[in-house]
Order: sequence, then C-alpha cells, then structure tokens
Amino acid sequence: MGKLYDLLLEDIRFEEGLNACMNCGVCTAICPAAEFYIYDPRKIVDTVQTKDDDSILELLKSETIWYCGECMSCKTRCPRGNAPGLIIMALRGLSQELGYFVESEKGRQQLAIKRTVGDWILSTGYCVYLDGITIAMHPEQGPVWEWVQDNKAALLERLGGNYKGDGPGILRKIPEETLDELKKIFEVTGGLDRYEKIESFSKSKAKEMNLELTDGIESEYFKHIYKTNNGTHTR
Amino acid sequence: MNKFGFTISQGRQIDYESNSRRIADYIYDNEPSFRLCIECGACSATCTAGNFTSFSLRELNILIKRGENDQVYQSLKKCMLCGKCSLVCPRGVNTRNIIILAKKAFQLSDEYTV
Amino acid sequence: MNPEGKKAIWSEYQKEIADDKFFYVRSCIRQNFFPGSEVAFLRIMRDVLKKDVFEHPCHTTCSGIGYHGDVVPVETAMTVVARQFALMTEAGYSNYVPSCITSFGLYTEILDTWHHFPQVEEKVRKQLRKATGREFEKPKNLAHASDVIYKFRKEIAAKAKYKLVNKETGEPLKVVDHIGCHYAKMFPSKGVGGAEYPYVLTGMVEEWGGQIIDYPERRHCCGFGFRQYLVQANRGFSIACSKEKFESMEPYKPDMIITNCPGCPMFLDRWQYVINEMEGKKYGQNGEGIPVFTYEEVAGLVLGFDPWDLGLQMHQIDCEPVLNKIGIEYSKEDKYNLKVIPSYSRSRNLVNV
Amino acid sequence: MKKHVVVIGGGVAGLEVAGQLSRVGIDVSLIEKESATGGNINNWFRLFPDRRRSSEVKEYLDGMNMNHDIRLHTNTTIEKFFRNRNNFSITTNAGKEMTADAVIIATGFDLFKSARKEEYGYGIYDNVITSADLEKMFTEGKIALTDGTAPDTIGIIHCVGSRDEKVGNFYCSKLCCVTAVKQAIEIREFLPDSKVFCFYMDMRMGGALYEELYREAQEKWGVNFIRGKVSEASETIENGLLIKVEDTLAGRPLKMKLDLLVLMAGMEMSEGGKKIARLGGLNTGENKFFVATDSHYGSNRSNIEGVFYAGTCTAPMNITETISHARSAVVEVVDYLKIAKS
Amino acid sequence: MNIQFDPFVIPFNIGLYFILLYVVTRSIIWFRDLSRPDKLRLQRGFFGTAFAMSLKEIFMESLIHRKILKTNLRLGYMHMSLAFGWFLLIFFGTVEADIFGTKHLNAPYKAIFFRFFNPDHGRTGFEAVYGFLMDLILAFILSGLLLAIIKRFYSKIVGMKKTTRLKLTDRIALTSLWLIFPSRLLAESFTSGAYSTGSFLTGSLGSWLATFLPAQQMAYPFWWLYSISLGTFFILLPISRYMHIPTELFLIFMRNSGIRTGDKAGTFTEVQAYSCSSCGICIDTCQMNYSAGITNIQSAYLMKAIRNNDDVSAIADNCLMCGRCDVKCPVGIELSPFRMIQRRAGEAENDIRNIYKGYFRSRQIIIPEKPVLSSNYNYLHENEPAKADVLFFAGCMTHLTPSIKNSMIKILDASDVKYKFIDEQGGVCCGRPLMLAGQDKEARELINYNSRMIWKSGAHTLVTSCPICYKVFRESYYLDVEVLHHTQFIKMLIDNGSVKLNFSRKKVVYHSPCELGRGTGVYDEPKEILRHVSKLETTKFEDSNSLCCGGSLANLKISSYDRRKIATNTACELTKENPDILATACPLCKKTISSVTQTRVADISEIVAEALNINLAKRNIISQVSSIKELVKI
Repeated sequence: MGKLYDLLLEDIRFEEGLNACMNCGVCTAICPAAEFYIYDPRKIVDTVQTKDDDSILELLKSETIWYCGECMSCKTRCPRGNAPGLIIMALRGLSQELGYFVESEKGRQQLAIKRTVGDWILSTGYCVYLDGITIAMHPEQGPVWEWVQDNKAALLERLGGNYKGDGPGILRKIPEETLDELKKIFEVTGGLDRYEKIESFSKSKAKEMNLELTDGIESEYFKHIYKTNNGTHTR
Repeated sequence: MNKFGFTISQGRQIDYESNSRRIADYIYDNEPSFRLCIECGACSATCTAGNFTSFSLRELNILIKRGENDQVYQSLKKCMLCGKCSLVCPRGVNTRNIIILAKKAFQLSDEYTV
Repeated sequence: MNPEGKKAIWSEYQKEIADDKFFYVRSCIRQNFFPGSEVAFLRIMRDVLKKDVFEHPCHTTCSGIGYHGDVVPVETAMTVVARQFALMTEAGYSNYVPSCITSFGLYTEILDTWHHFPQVEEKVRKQLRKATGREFEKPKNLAHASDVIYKFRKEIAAKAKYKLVNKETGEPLKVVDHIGCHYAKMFPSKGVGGAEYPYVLTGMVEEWGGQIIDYPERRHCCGFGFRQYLVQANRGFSIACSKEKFESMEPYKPDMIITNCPGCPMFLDRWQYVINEMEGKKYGQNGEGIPVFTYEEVAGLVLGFDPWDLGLQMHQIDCEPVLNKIGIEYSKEDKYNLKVIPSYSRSRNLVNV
Repeated sequence: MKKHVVVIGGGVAGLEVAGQLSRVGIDVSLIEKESATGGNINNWFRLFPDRRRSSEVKEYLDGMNMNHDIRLHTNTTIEKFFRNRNNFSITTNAGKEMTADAVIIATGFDLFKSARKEEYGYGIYDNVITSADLEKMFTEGKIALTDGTAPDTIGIIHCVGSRDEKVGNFYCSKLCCVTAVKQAIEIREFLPDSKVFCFYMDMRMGGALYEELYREAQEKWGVNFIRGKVSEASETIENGLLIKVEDTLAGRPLKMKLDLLVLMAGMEMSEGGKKIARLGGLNTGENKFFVATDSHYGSNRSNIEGVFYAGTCTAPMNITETISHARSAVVEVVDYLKIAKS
Repeated sequence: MNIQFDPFVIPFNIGLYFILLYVVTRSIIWFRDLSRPDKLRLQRGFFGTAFAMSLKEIFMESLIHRKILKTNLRLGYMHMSLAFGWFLLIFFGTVEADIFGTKHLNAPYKAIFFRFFNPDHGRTGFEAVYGFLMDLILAFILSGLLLAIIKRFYSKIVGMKKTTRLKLTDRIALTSLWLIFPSRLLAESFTSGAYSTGSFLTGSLGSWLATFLPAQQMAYPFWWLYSISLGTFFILLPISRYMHIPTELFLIFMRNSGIRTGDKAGTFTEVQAYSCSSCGICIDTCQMNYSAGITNIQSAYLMKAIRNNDDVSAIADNCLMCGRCDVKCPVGIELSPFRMIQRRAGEAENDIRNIYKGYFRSRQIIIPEKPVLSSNYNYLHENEPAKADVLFFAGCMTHLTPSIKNSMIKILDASDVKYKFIDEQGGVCCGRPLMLAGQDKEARELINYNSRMIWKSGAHTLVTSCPICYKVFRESYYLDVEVLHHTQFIKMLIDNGSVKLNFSRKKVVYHSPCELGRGTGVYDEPKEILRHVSKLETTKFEDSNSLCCGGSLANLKISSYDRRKIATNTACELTKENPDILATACPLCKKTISSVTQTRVADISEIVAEALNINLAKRNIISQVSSIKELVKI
C-alpha cells in the first residue's frame, strides 16, 4: 500500500466510495461523461484499488479524473456499493492538495472555478451571482439574458426579489458578519488553504507556460484555461 | 470556433444498431472458429506487435464483432502475423486467418479506400 | 408500459414529509435564473396553503456548487451546512426545506456520512463552534421544496383554476419530467418514488390533469456537471447531454418539460436555443421549442398566477404556446414591461410570519 | 414401532428424501404448501446441460414415491414447530398436530423477484421477462412479444438478484450462467433467424459439461456474449428496449435496441424456509439460507438435534447436487434414529 | 495392289497438322512473354550443353519416367509403356514406312497406317522380323493401357491412394487416347486376317477373327476409328491434361537453360502448370491428405485450377508448405515457389472460360493490393544495439518455448563467444509469416527494421533458433553477416572445441523441420550433433522425406483440429521405435509435437545444454574468435 493511497484513505468520501470492484462496468454504462469523453470510471476504480502509487500518481496528473460531472448516477447502480463519483472527488481533492492538477488541461481549469464560484461564495455568500454571469463569459445564455442583465434591478423588483436589499428575499445582500463567519469557517476547515494552493500552483504553472496571470478573470492564463480545448478529450 | 466558444461533443458509445457488421459476417462465414473466442486475452499477452504498441487482438475481435470498423481498420495494420497468438489460444481460434480475412473484407468493401 | 408496475414501486418509496413549520433555504442558481419560482413557492405555501415558512436572512449558499466544482473541501462544505442547521435550530425550526437539489443532495450526503461516521459529525461540530460559536441540531425532517409541493398537490388541485389539458381537445398535456440527479440517485430512499421512477413531479402533473411521458433517456443528466458547464471549454459536453435527451424525447411530441432542479430548467431551455443556433435544429411542435418549467411555475399556472409574475419572461423558449393550449389568460404586451405592479402583495414573501 | 419422520417441502429434495426414507421402512409424512409436489422443477421445460425434459426427473421422483406409502399433505404449511425431549411436535395450518422422531427441511429456494431490480423494468416494460417466464414459453412452444410477434434480437442479463448488494444478495446463484446458455440455445432453436446476446460479468461454467455447452452455444448457435452488467433498460416508442451496458472488454459504453429482455433471476432462501427458521429457531446465514453445522462434512445437520436439511434450502444447487444432498440427509437421519433408539 | 491415299486418314491429318501448328504458335507466345534475361538464357541454352542435357532428361523422364519408376514401379511402368511405347511405335513405324514403303520420306499417315497401305507386307524374312517388333511394341503399350484402365477404376492396384479427378474434356481426351491402340490392334488384325499376314499379335488375332468374321469388311471401319481417335486426341490435347506431353519438353529445356520460378507469374509458371501430368504423386505424399483427409488442395489440383482459370486463392492458402510434394514431383515443377506466387496474387479475377480461353488462356488478372490496407509499423522505434561479434536472435516461436531460449543462453555462455541476445526483450517478427501470407510489402518493412538493427551491431555472425527466421534471414535479408541456425553454430562450437559435451546413451530420433531441411537444405549438422551426444537412430522419414509437424505457419486455413491430426500422425510415425527423445531443431515443431505425444520432445539445443561439460571446456578465446573470423570469409 502506497503513500498516495494512504492520503486518499484520509478522505472520508474515498472510504465511503470504495469497496472491492469487480469491473462489471455498470458505472461506465450509465455515466454521461463516459458517453462523450474518452473516459471510463470503472478503470479509475480498478486502478485505485490496486493501491499502486505510480498508477495513482498518473491519475492525479491525468485529464481523466476531471471528466466526471458528479451526477452520481454510478452510485445508484454499483452492485458492490462503490461510488466512483466519490472516489473521483477524493482524487481531485488530492490532486489539488499536491498540485498535480496543473499538469492537465482540464485540471488547470480549477483556477477558473475557484476565481468564479469559489470567490463569489466568500465575497457575496452565493455560489453563483447575477453580476458575475456576464454575456462575455456565458454567450450561450442568449438574448433573454442580455435583457435580464440590462434590467437586473427592475426585473427583480418586478418579480418580488430583494436585490442587494436587507432582510430575507431573493439575492438580498448577505450581511457582513455572516460573510465573516463563512470566511472563518473556510479558514478553520482548510477551505482557504485549498484556495491558496490552487492559486499558487496555478501561478507557477502560468510562469512555466509563460502566460501572464494577474488577479481577476481578465489575464492571459485565465482566458487560456477557461477557453482552451485541445480536442483530444472526446472522439 | 463559433460565437459560443465550444462545439457539441460527439458520443463515443458503441451504437450497435447503426454499426455495420459486414466485416464480422465475412469472417464468420470464412473462419467459423472466430465465434469461439472467449476473450481470455492470451493472444494479447503474447503478441509480438503488442509488445511495442497498443495492439490487442482480443479487443480487435470484439470491435469487429460490434462493427466498430473504423477502429478495427486502424489497428489491423499493426499486426505482424507472427502467429504466436494462434499457438496460445485455448479455444483453437485460427487467429491469423481472422486478421487476413479482415484485411480482405476491407479490400472487398468499397468505403475503405483513400 | 404497465403503470401498475410503477405504482407498486412508488408505494415502496414514500418518504415522510412534514406538513408545517418549514425552514426554507434558498437556491443560488434559482435566485439568479428563476426568482419567480421561489417567490411562487412562498406565495403558495403562505397565501394559498397558509403554512408557516421561515426564511432566515443570514442563511447563505450551502457551497454545494463549489463543493462539486471541487474547490471547496468536504469538511468546509459540511461546516457551512452545519451553520445553516444552526440557524434553523436557533430559529426554533426542525423541518428543513432547501429550494435547491444540489443542496438537498449535499444535505442528504452529509447526514448519511455523519450517520456512518459519528466522529466526522463531532469534528464538524467542533469546527463550527471554533469558527462561529454556533451549535446545531440535525433537522428532524429534510424535504426538498418539490417534495413539499408534492405533498400538497391535492390541495393545490382543489384550488386550481386551470388543468394541464388542451382546452381545445380536452386531451391531457404530454409532460416530460426531469428530476435533478442529486434528488434521489445518491439515496433512492430519500426521494418520492425512488431513483428509477421518481414520482415527485409525476404525482403533481397527474394530479393537475397532465400526462407524464416516459422516454428512454428520461434518467439522463441534463449535463450541468458543475465544472463541465462552469468552464467554457467543457460546455460541449454539457450541451451534448441535453441534446441526447431532446433527441430521445422528440418522437413523443411533448408539450412541456417540468423540472425540480435549479440548473436543469435553465440548461434545457438555453441549450435548445444554442442547438438551433449551431445546427439549425428546432425541437417541439412546429419548431417553437419545448417550453421548460419549474414545478412552482406549473403549480402557479394551474392556480391562476399571472405568468409574468412567475417570471416566465425569463425563459429563452417562449411559454406562450403552452399557455394558449391550456387557455391561460395573459397580456402579451406586459411580458417585458417591468413597470407592472404584481397582482399580489410583494412584501408578503419578504417577511417571515 | 416404526419411526416417523416429517419432511417439509415437496420439491426435488423433499421427494427424494421421502422416497429413500420410506424405502428403508421409515414412516414418512411429506408436507407441501402447494397443491402438487415438484416445486420449482414444475416451472422448467428442459434441464441443463443435456437439455432433457424436466418432466422425466419429475416422473422418477413421483415413481419412487408411488411405490411406498407416504403420507402426503398438500396445501399444507407449518404453523407450530418445536422440540420435545426426544421428538418434535408440529402443527399444520389445517390445525393437524403430529409428532415426529426427526424432521427434514427441504424448503428449497424461491426465484429472485426480478421487479426489485427496478432499472430493468420487470413488470413495467412490456417485453422484459424472467428465465422462468421463458421456460413457460418453451413449454407452450411459442416465444412471442406482447404484441404476438416473434422477437428478432433477444438480450439475456445474467446475475439478476445475484452478486448484487443493491438487493442484499452478495452470493452467486451459480446456475444462472448455464441456464442462460441453455436458454440462449433453445431460443435459437425456436427462432433460427433471431440474434441472442448474453450480458455477463463472469461465465461461471463450473459443472460437468457446462463449458462444453457454452462452446456449443458459440460455435453451433452463434450466441453473442458481451461482458458487462447492464445498467438500465428503458422502453422505446416502438415498444422495444434500449439497454445501456459497458462492453468492458472493449472499454466502451454500448447501447443496443432489443425486442425481448430475459432476466436470469437468481435463487433466494424460500419464504417458507424463512418461516420455519423463525418457528424452529434454526440458524440462517448472511445469505439468508440455512447454515449447517459444518460446511464440509455436516452440510445436512442443523443447529437443532434431529432436524436436518436437504437441498437448496442451504445453498444454490443443481438437481444432481440436490438429489445427492437429499440422499446424504437420509443417511444422517437413519444414523440419528439408530442412536436415538439405543 | 498399292493405294496411296484413303479418306479415312483425313481426321488424323487434320489433328496432326492442327497440333503441330498449335504447338508452334503457343511456343512463340511463351517465348515472347519471357523476361529479357530469360530469353537470353534460353538462347544460350539452345547452343549450349543445356540442349544435350535436356535431350537426355527428356528421354529419361518424359519417355522412361525414371523418377516415377523409382517412387512407384507399377505406376512408372504404366507411364513408360504408354509414353516410351508410343514413341517407339512412331519411330519404328516411320522407319518401316521408309524402308518398305513404295518411296522414301512419306507423309506421316503413311507410317501410322502402314499396314493399311501395305496389307500384304511382312510375310517373310526381315519383313516378318520387323513386323514382330512392331507387334511387340504394340503389345507393350497395350499392357500399359490395361494398367491405366485398371487404375482408373481401382487405383489401389497401381499403389495409388488417390487418383486425380477429371473434367469433361479430359474424359473425352482420355477415351480417345484409350481407343487409339485397341482400334489400331483390331484394324491391323483384321487387315492381317484378310491377307493372312501380321505377326504373333495382329497375325494370330487376325486369322482367328477371320474364322468367324468377314475380315476384309471389318478392317475398314476400325481404320476409321483409329484415325478418328488419333484426330480427336490431337485436337483436344491443348485443353486436356495431356497437354503436359508436349509442354514438359519445353519445361525441361527451360529449366536446363537455368530459368527458375522466381516470384512472379509468367511463361515459366504457365509452362509448369501445363507440364503437370496429374500423376497424383503430390497427393500421395501430402500429409494433409492422408493424415487430415483434406483432398482438394494438393498441387495437382492447384495446377488444374490454374489451367481452368478458376479462383485458386482458397487452394493456395490451404497448404503447410512443407515441400514434400516439391521434392517428389517427377516433372520437377517447383511447387512451393509456384504456390507462393499464387498467394501473392490474392484473389484472381475469375473470367468465364470459353473455347478460345481454353486454347490460349488469358493471363490471370490480379487485383492490386489497395495501398490503404498495407500494414503500418511506424510504431517501431529504433534503438542502438550493443556491439557484438555474434548476435543471437531467438525469434517469436522460441520465446514461446523458453527451454530452448535458456538452453541457447547456457551454451553461448559456456563457449566464450562475445554475443548479444538481440530480441531478449521480445523482438520484431522476421517477416516470413507475412511472406507466407503473400504480404511481401509488409514483410519488407519488418525485414528492413531488423536488418538495420543487425548492421548497427557490427556483428559478423547471426545465430537464430528458429528455422522460419533462418530461412528468411538467408533468402530475403541483405546482410553482411554469416547467418547460422543454432544447430550449425553448435556444430561449429563442438568442432573448434569451444564446448565439450558428455555422451549419453539415450536413444534419439531426429525430426527434420521443413523450413530447415527441405526449406534451406540443412540436414547434416543436426544429426552430427546428435550422434556426438547420443544414440541417434534413423526412421523411415529421413532428410528430404521427413514429415511435417502440422504446426506450420504457412497454412492460413487449416483448423487446429486438423493440425492436431497431422501432428499426432507424425508423432506416431517417429516414435514407432519408442526412442527416449524425439529431437527436433525448431521451436514450432517442438511445441506442436510435444502436445500430442508422451515421448519427450526436445530441441537439439536443449539436449546439448544438458550434455554440456563445463569442467572439460578449456576455453581459448583467441582461437575462438579467429575461428569465427575465418567463417566470415567463407
């Protein structure tokens, strides 16, 4: 049993997610990701259950662990009570802890998620926040969304929201002290730590790829990871 | 790249209905032992070509049977026909003839020409 | 297809749902994309059904999207959730009702983990104490908002102004239900009707006069996949999933799609637009697209709420065809008119009674 | 005076035991919950691997019992069952009380209730049937879909209700693989133009001539075998079935339209058996079957002296094994009664 | 009385002049189609010794049928009596006509129908003697004919297990051939009877017939019959198997002029195809026939199918290429290379046979390989092999029989040769299997890859354990190294004392692998080694007569079941005297045979490795290396 395997075992989800796999393929059969990505959750489970560090390391650096959509359909079906989805979450966690995520195109995208969803959580108290969902970042939101963005305040008013207001209600302003509590929780539970790791590993990778990376979502590296798809992930 | 910055992914499932089993049927007709494979992998384990590249006769057999002809067509070229596989096969499958027939089947079919 | 078989299964998956005193927790996605639905939920619960629904101004995201986007570690997520529970405990409630499926899934997952690993729960309590000084009780009853509406579907039907039937032909509308993956796929026993044949939306639709149609890709994920949509480079996968569903449901000629998930209705709505832009492919009868609704929107419609109060103008696919089919009255010109004063007292959903 | 042994269950094991016991001059009461004896064998048309008629075996069993006077109680279940100092008191549903010097339990197995594998839609989708349903079709001499037409493509799913913690059965039912192969061949015999696909996790061809049958299925009948557990089936608009499976040996997900889907239902401890276990305080294992005192040399002995097991109430067995197990039970009883005498 | 002409000779004349004309045109076409170098060879041959040699050979083989006589006396006699007898009849007939005829240099028919035109010839003296001679020859032919007829119906009598099947034209030709001599006998007899001439055969038969038949009237129709059967025979000759009679003469001459089959179809292959007399010897010697009961793919049938423009690919691929028929063919057709050409051809276009095609068959049209399907080995990356004097190439099959591999390593280590095991980590196939499947282009890729490896190593000797590799290294590689099969190499080590071996009293028989023996002519070294270390006993199947193990990679079609039958048969034959060890020198043979016999099957290298005596081995590196150096000069 290898060092990396031990680290995985520390993740409660891994312990929950992995019993003996008999490679029946039920997970891959139902997996939406396996349907489009060159990806096979069965093989991932089979690999980690070998407890072989080299192959686990390979996984941590690979593209393949980033294809899962975490819909958890696999958990519903597994005849051995495994949850490949959870195992993959554990692998992703470890990959970020150890900084291997920057070795894969899909892994590098973690910075994009951190700088959008991740930062919104702490700055607004929401996972996704109206002001951030711009047409530039989300052209597929279509004309209606342009209209929404142009009339945010009025529209929410019309629909009975409480945009940036006090008290309860839709898109209300989350009180400062609440946000402080959140920050504190992140601090205590290693959330901030995770954020910093993502930032620092990404910065060094950006240097290595010599793409400039500043804060926010405008710099070269960010645009690169947000948009690049080398087309080798699907058929 | 379009204005959305991505294109719709194509599925990679084996779609049994839409695939053509022409190659497989040709082999079934001319080499009945093709049916006998139990996918044990002995052939792939001993394979001379497989020693250098990702070539698996076991997988090839399956892909032929499923009608994944494009993939078959590509990996078919890697075989060296050395015949080790036929010596280790526990079901006495005439493995070399399968490769040869597959090649022939592709030649007889029109859609596989440059 | 033999409906009796399904009924047998449904009878096996009957979860317990509280009938009053709900602690309501909002959904990040829905507040942005379907504000009208959450408003409708409160209107139905408070005005129509006269239930006590409490919303705590200090509750936050459950961090679920961050968690499933893998930037938020599991322990952090657990503690954030614990804080929500603490707010509920402090407010003196014990029936927890999240508006979001991702949250619902996260809560069920966390409660299950705590059940199997009490030491983890202990650790979380410590961390919460350390970070916020708060204590919490686990909810006595955890039900998704759609479960609650399901529970009261008959009451709603009783008060209904419209039925989900074609007013011309009298035929029931053909409705496709789409259940959020995290509703029951992780813990079938936690969903009404289980994971394979969820009944939560079917129950509503059938009660309100519609007819649910079952199609091969019914169980398929909409393709959100968190990181798969959040990052532009991955959206090809996201849209492919929805497309798969559309292709599969198309032959059944559905009139509408009903969902109980925050993201799904938005994706199923927007992707139809994108597929049309990219490939010129239009779904639905005479290419008008297949309108997608949240269960609150549908409930609101049958109760006779004004479509534009429900926020249906925020859909990319026009809902009018369905409204016309049912024979719902609405004013064309008010659709994008933001000056209109809602037909109900807006303040009601902003105060906790 | 003659010793009296009560045999619970009139299936293959029960009939064999009863016959053999009365042959050695023991007075036997045979209790069967159904109106006729035979148990599961009545639902089968032909038997693997030699595909002889199951009726022939039934005839043998009946014949043996014909020759000896056995007190047969059909439509009878046990309501009370306890041990006195050196015999047993048994009360039937008819309120009949009997005392026995020894009891042999041959309650056999129930076929797994396939509706419990919801994702396969048994009882919901029109053309999803079980192995037993198929045998019924064989007996009637017609394989047809609900609309009366003959299927072209037939899928057979192995391990339904076996090796699956989702339904609480961790064990392998051992006979489904060979049954699948047998039925695949029979389908091809009935419908020469049909295509048959077996979806398996492992081909467990343990018994004598099983592997040969498997080979025949491939070589002579062109049955296709795909390694992968079917994840779900759903009904298509033209009443066909769309299945999703991973072709694990190709490492690719595969979807396929089928006309008919046959579920190889596994074997479970029978309801009757469970009841007896409760009444008599008999030990059952994690797999819910009866647990014998020793798995190697005491597979007929229960935790209660004088109570013995015969056949599939202890584990999945084929008919050959069941009959030998039943005979060994007879030997055990005879020994036990001798000792009891002295 | 002395008539000069009679209408009944017309059929004969037509036939005769037709066939002469045909043969001339045909030979012109053939000559035209020859490659330039072959044309030159032929011209040189014509004015060289080749011509004389050919005449001799033609006499020995085409007339006397020496080879057939050797392998099968009765069959030989049959062929001889017909061929040689007929030759004599024509020869002496012409002479007779010339001496006793009214004038010299008669038209051929005068000679053939001499008795008709000179009915009362041969009553006395020298004439009578000459008549006797003619009758004798006729009797000689008739005896052979009798045998032939019997053979047709019960082939056992002439010791044939299987006789070739016939197509219609062959049947007609055959009957006309059979009719020729009986009709001549009767015609002459009646004439003699009428004129009471003739010798012991025609004379006596004639006078006896005349006692109860009107000889005068009876004779005439038989002369007609005689002429007609000759005529038909000549006309049908080109489209019947009897075309071999004239063609064989060309073959012999071409061969003696140094023309070989090569690897392309052309005149020579066609001439060979026509030279086949379907004598059936190839069928008798074929193990697929008598062990596995496969009786439709033997060379005779291949030749026939080609003559009939049938699709031969199925036949061509279904052969072990053991070469047994090749060495036995009385006509000396190069059957193995011939078959290889058919394999390369792939599926020949099967054009409708018409009479014209029958007489001048169009060349087989070969579908060109679609370039797209040619294999692609660019995944092979080249690596720098270590320098060494001697390279050891185990080969694929040897890797499947580790005992051989290990034994070779042991032997090589024991002798202080500076060697390198090039395919230790599994090598690239030698290419022969591809060639055997007719895929030379692909094979060439592998050959080049291996060649580069070998060149880079700077070695002067290449040792391989696998006869299949050995053959291809020898024949299809362009190498500047000495290629040795390990038996040859071990023999060398023994001779120069680099290895010392103990003698064991074990009884050993040797199975000579096809590719090594008949394939490349290595017969002696293996046996010498075995004699050196054990009691080598001989079997019925030595050297060129050795059997095939049935495992041959050359057969692309045969089922594993039939292979087993052949292997079992071979094993039984070789272990009749129950030897301790059944020795062979090919991993494939070892693997195939050992799976069907209780007797221990061992490769020579194994036997040698066991016999190694390390203590005795006084190593002398200098002599060692130099000895190999010399070898290179050879």
